[in-house]
Amino acid sequence: MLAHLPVLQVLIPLMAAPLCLFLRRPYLAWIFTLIVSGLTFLISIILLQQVMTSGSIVYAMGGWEGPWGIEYRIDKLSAFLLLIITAMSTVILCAAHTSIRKEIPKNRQIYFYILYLFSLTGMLGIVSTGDVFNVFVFLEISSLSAYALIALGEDRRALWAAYQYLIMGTIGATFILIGIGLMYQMTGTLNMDDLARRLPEVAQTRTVFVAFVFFTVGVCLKLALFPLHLWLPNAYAYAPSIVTAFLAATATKIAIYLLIRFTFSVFGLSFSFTTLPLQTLFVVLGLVGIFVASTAAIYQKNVKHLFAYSSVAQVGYMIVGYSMGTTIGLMATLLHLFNHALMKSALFLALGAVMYRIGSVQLSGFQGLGRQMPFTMAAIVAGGLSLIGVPLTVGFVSKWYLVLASVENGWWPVAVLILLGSLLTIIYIWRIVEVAYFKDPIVGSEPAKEAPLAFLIPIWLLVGANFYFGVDTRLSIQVAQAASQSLFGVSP
Amino acid sequence: MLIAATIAILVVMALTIVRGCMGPTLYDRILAVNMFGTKTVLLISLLGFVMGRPEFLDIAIVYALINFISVIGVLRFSDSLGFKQAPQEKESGEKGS
Amino acid sequence: MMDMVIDISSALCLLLGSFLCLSGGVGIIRFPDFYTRMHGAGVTDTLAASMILIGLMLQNPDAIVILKLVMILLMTLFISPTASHAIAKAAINSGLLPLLDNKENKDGES
Amino acid sequence: MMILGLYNYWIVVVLMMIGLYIVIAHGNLVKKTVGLNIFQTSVFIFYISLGKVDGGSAPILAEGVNLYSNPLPHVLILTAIVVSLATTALGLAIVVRIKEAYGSIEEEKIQMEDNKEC
Amino acid sequence: MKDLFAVAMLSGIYGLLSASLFVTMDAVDVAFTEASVGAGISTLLMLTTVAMTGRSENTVRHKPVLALVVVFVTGALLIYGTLDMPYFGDVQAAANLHVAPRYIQDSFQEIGVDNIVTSVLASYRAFDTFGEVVVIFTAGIGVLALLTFTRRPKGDTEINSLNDSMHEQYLIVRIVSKILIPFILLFALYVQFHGDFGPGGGFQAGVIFAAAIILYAMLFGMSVARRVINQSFVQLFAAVGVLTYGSVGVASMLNGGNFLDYDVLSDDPVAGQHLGILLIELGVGIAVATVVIIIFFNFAGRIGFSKREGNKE
Repeated sequence: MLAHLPVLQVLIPLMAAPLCLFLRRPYLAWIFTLIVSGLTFLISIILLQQVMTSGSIVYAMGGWEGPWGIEYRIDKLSAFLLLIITAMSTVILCAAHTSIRKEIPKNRQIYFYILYLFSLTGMLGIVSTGDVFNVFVFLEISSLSAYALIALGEDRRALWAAYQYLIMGTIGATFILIGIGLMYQMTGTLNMDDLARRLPEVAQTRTVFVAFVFFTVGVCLKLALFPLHLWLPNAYAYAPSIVTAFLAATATKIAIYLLIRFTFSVFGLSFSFTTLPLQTLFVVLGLVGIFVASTAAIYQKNVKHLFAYSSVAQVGYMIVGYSMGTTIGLMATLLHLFNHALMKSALFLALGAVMYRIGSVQLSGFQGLGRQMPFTMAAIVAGGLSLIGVPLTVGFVSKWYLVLASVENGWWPVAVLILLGSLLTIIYIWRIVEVAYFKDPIVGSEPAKEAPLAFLIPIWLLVGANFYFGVDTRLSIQVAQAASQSLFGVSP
Repeated sequence: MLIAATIAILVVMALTIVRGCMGPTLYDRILAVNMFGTKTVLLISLLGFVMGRPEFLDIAIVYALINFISVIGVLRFSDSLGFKQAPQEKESGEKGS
Repeated sequence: MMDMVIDISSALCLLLGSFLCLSGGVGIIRFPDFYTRMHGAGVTDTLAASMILIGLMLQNPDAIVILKLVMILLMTLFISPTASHAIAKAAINSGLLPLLDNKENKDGES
Repeated sequence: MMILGLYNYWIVVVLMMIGLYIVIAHGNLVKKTVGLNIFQTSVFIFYISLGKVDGGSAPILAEGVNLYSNPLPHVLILTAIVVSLATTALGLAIVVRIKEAYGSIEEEKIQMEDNKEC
Repeated sequence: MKDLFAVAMLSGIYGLLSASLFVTMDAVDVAFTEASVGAGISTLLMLTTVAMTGRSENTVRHKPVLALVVVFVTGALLIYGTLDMPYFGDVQAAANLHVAPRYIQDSFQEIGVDNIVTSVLASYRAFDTFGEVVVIFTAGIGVLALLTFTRRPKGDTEINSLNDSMHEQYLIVRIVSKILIPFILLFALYVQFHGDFGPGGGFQAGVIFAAAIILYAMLFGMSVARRVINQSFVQLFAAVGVLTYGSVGVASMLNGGNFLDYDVLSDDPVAGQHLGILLIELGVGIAVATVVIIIFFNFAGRIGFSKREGNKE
């Protein structure tokens, strides 16, 4: 059975989702979903161990070897991503039942769990597969379920946000499809490994260049990179809290993964960074993204909006690290993937708890919450500190490496700008702290109670992880380093 | 001869599209769509012969069916927009069938 | 000899079908109002389709192909008039009236 | 002939761009969805033209036929058509809900309503 | 064009046209699917939506300049990219030389199915097809999640009367359809099991099957159709379809092969492949048919509802 782990990882949530329909009761479906997600988490731990000790695992679907069949290829990078996704999904699911019961009408809850599982499946599938068309299929699974999940939000603006996301996401996916088609046209294969071997022969053609451009633009649409980020804030702000936490922790990471996978493993480093002024373009876009989004975050009245803009800014950091084109830069990006997932899921879960208690996340409603919901607010502050990058938190580790990488490249201005970006983060975090702790509660309003344990446990688990991995950095750094080194080793 | 017939049908299809785009009333358009569908059925059957693999007539059958269904669909939903029929008529209709 | 007869008749059928098709196409463009257009389309459609399909049937000796063609033919014969009928009904119900020449006008002219 | 050998792709590109233009420029959500459909269908045509081989026949084995068109793009597009159907269905479902919630399916009106609430 | 009804219908024509193009380019399976999806189901869904949302469009275009710029840039880029492509129909194109020849040459020995598209779809790239089934199932669940009523709508009778409004004036249509529907269902089954030899297969069969049910529902009223086809039963059946596909894969895993490796399903690999393909096509057919029915019923069930909600605004 151990040999089948790569496919079981995807198959278990996939098969579990239709089974949920038979369960009929939301509570049972929740338990079931939680168990399934936990199982995938276990599998991903085992896979990571296997990959770290014995290298990539290749699994041929249907017994047909690539390039004729579809193969699953799990290397260090994908094992790392699998771990992040399944861990986040499991922790966030702990709070799901409590939150969902409040935010989604009863007869739709079952569907919520099914869609959640499909979304998880899609992401796991994208990460594990070694076939470019399979990427597209699973991308659509995860995005379709994401659209539906967002549209389940209570607010009617959720529908509009979901529709915008659907349009943008589909255009992005179709661009990726065009890119895949052009690549297939030039090489005759869809297998990533095979593509990497055959692309250099035709690397000089205009077709491959255009394929690369289309692919990158498509992924950037999904990634919400700065000028293409317009769908993200609304989608995150109006989705159900659990969905926001899950998507914020995972969705953009998947897009980053795709970008890394394609530029490094498929097109090859030298092609990606020489044919197009990609490096400069991405550094500039990333930095502009950091500043524009952080500034926008400062002016938001809705805290979910605020953190959504902050997500766009964090994507900027990851892109900057990625575009350095060095081992350490990539490592910083991978670390930031991991760390950002930790902090954003903690923050959005805490917001979910606030939503649960006071029914809105407008900043004005936060008055006095510091005393009424001490643990939840403390978690938000802790997450905020991590977002800023205060020492002893995970945020510090990744920013440290990011600065280190830019110094190593001799990009002093970039390093300075990254630090300046952190200052902006301080401002918007401070606004929340100010309202929550230093303003008196609105007179005459019901005092809110502390969030239920179902929220507090996962939130503090995540906050704890924020600090733990901020102090003991061995695990995350070791894996991220190994992954980035292997990517540079593989590429020609 | 097959080619000639194909060309003739293509010309007619073009004419139908013109009517479909011009069509002053909705019903002109429905008519055009319907006619276009039947012409496609013929076109596909002819193409099968032109290409020398006439066993693909299944597609033509599907076209004919789909065409019918979509015409019914158009009529059905344009009706529910219009609320044309008087409710009393319905009873007798149910019996009549 | 037999082959020749079949070939010629098939060609004739196809030609006739194409001609009817074309006339229907001209009809749908040139006729003045919806109902006449419908007449043009509906009447030629059925005959043209049957002519072309019969022409094709004559060309191919394969039993299953002929069977399929017969099925298509039957279906067109079923579906086309039904659809035309339904469209006409819907049109008349919606209050779209045929363009009738005014009696007085006609008298005046003639 | 040099240039004409690519005519097929160019037509497809034009179709794609018409679809894309409708998606971006039209405010009506149903039309946007139609545009998306056209865009995707054109990509399908593009894929299928990749697989066409001159003188080839449909990839179903038959006696006396040696040259077949490339079956792989067909398979991919079968999958992609299903994906586009799924997207269309979901998109239209959201449109229906938007109509119920906002009373309109024009982008401007929805934006206006949203701005009022903010 | 302001009338959205016409837009929806003409998009159906576009579907038919592209399907004809697919036929000329030898992609018969794709043409089959595109005809039933692009011209059939998508158009029907659009029509239902238009029936709910109103058919006139506000013609104000926003940001046409931006759109034009974007469109021109992408278009120019694509054309630029095509310049180095092999010519249309080139036998020597890389795409036709590398992976595909093996499918054409060996698939018959390995799988024993005439239709190469079927064997690639259901065996070599079976996992993609599994993904495809999941995508359509996800869409079905998404539509359900969005469109099921959260509360029992009041005034059920009004909705029913709207739904049953295909009145006696369409007597002829009803009778003809009554004759046709069993034939369509039979044809769907033929397509389902004929996929090995000719164009067709689970997906197409599922769509045709669903189209027959939709025709029935349109002509005889939604409530009658609801009585014939139980909603929650259909949902479970959709799940069964997906699970059938998956369990074929699991079965091959239990028999010692990789996921979806049909060789191990039987003593003889070719027989195993046949069995596997038959079963998964069945799964696809069930899942697709039920999901399309679910989607359509949920759309159509909303017609009366959203009209009243809209009027309230």
